[in-house]
Amino acid sequence: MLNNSTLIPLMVVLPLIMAILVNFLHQKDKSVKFISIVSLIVFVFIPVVTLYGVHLFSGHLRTGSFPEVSKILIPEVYMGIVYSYGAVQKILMVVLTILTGFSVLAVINKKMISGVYMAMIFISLAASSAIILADDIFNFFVFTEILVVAQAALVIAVQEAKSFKAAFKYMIFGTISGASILLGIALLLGSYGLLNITDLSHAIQAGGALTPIGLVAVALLTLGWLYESGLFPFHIIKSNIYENARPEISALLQVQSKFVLVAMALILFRVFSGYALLKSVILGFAIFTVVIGSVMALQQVELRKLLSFVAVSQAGLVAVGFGLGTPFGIAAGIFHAINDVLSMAILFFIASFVYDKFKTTKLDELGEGLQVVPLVGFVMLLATLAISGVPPFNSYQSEWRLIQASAQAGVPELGILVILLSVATFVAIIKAFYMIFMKPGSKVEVNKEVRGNLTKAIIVILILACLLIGLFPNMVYDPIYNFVVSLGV
Amino acid sequence: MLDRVYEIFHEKMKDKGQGMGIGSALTSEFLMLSFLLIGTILVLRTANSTILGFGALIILAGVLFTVPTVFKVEKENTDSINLSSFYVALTLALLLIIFLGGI
Amino acid sequence: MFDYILLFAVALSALMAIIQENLYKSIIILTFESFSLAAIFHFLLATDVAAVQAILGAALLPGLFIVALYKTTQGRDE
Amino acid sequence: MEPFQVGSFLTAGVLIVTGLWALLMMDNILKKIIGANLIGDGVNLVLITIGYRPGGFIPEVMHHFHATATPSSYSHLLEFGEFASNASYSLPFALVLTNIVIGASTLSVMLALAVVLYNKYHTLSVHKMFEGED
Repeated sequence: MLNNSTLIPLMVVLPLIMAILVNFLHQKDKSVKFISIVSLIVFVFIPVVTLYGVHLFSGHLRTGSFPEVSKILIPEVYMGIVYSYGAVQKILMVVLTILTGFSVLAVINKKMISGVYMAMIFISLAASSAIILADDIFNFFVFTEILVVAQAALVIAVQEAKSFKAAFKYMIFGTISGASILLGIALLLGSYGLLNITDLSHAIQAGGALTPIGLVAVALLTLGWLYESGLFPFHIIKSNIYENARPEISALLQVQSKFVLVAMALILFRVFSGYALLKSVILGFAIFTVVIGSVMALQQVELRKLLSFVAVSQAGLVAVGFGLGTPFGIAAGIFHAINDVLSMAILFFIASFVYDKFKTTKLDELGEGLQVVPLVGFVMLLATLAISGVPPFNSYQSEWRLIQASAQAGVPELGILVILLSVATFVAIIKAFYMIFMKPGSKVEVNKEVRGNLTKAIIVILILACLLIGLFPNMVYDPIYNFVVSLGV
Repeated sequence: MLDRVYEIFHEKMKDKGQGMGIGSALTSEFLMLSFLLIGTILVLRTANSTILGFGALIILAGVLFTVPTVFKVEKENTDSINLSSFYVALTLALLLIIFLGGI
Repeated sequence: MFDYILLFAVALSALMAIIQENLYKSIIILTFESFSLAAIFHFLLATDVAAVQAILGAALLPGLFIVALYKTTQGRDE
Repeated sequence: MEPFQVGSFLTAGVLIVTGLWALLMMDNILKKIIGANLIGDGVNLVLITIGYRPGGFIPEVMHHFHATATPSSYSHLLEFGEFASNASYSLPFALVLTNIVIGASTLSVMLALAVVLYNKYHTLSVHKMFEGED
């Protein structure tokens, strides 16, 4: 029974089953804690074990078309929903499950175990893994909607006025973006009669230039993508979500948002691959988000808000990779998504530790943290170097490739902007580092019994992972590059 | 004007007050200006249609007159829902015009 | 002919539901609108979707909205 | 395209535009949620109207198709062709059913949020809530 093909949907089905199970055991914290730890190990184990492959939910291979019934342009059609598991999906799933494991451990360690809270985390994990794996555009849409509700629920769980407002804004614009994605899908279904992404891309390439209906579908799907990844008009909403959730949960949310950005951008590029205007529009919105995000990050006086704007602007940098359109650019973008997710997770875990240790994240009140927690200070310094692309660490490898890809794609100015952005990110976070750890005269009393050994362990592991990828980038980059080239985007 | 930039920023950022804030605000101002200049050069160099070219020039000229643009950017990016709705509606219209108009 | 009347009914009641000041009235118009939408689905040969939409439009929608309205201002804005 | 299909596309357009306008511009939270609901209805109407086949019949797979329909061989489904070319397209039905359920769940979460926000701010007007920032 457990051949490779059934393992692929298990990555989505198992978290859902665990979510339902944990949801029922709401009161019994001990069993919730045990079940979530066990299921975490299984979640991390499955993507590592599964081989590349395709899972057909309808059980049939590609079937012959029915000429008299359907006027579909391509000879063969997939019946039913298809999940495909390639190199990029494998790396994204492994990183996603590991970081989910870390944030669940952090939540358990904080004695905040409530069954419903854990259920929401598992549902958002199931939704984001389904989005990464789905090769069917409607299945992708359903799980984006589930992800919006699950993320909003995680922010609502903080029970503060600001978090309710953030969740409400997030859901209001989630409705708009969900409706526009579904409208785009409806128009594609109407004009091509297909929902499978591989068949859809063949049909559109075989069908020649995009009809005006196809153009409207592209515009609507791009708007949905802007929302899912937190680019220009939705960057404030996404940074509010990161800011108002608990810091270890926003470490998880930013992972999901960046991987949904990558998954949906891959879908857009495969379906509308021969369309140059899409690339320049994505490039425009991405660059604008990068600059607005880092300009806003430099203005903040509160640590969590500063980190959320840095996360949004780094997501824009990933979208810049996609905006370049060349396989080298897309591979560099995906590689940067993985690097950036790891280093941002460190900073968010450090923010959660600072929030517990000093009970505030306002930078003016913090200070003299280095005497209290030297290890966390040192790791934050390393993380600042990691995220702003300083050589030994991983973001350097991906930002250097992004600059080279933009030069090859004929837009060297973007390279200059990427360098300027990494300088601005460095200034923003090093300012936060100075004000937390080095600034004399801290107006905050230290919470003695908070030791945070688990958080310290997590951030050390993550910074070592960043260093490892930084020193040996090709073990992660080459499979991504080969996958992107094989997509023929 | 250049030698008094620090005083302008210091006077503008009275509420935040600390020296670090002004340093980072200057960095963000520098980033914003370089983005505008480089973006305009990029658009002028690659845009094949003249509309985009003139549009970029007009935007650049308009923004350069309000030099400390960073505080305006921060005012534009507040948490209020009405501002975000305006920008979302603007983006929806912009996307449809660009894709259907084929600029 | 009846189906074209339904089309106008849905479009008109959507506008009315938005313009209406009193929230209770707008919810009632909204219920009417989603119920007649279910009738349109029936004319578009989508009977199972019409059934689900009718149930949701008639039962869930007004129920949730009325409860939300009751819990907030009972129609008056303090 | 049959006039009725064009009419329902136009109605769907009116629904979506009204919903979008209400969602973006109205100041009352519940009106925004009503707008969100209308947008969902409009998109469902578009989906169903795409699959409509004038003069066709309801795509209810009759018994004799079921008895012989085995996934392995597809030859016997050829008389199915006569059925498939007359019944209206049934794939959007599944999409609309899922979308109705998603709309209902999003609606209920947003209404709960509206009630909670009302308890905190004692007003339904979004302007008072969001403009009174810290």
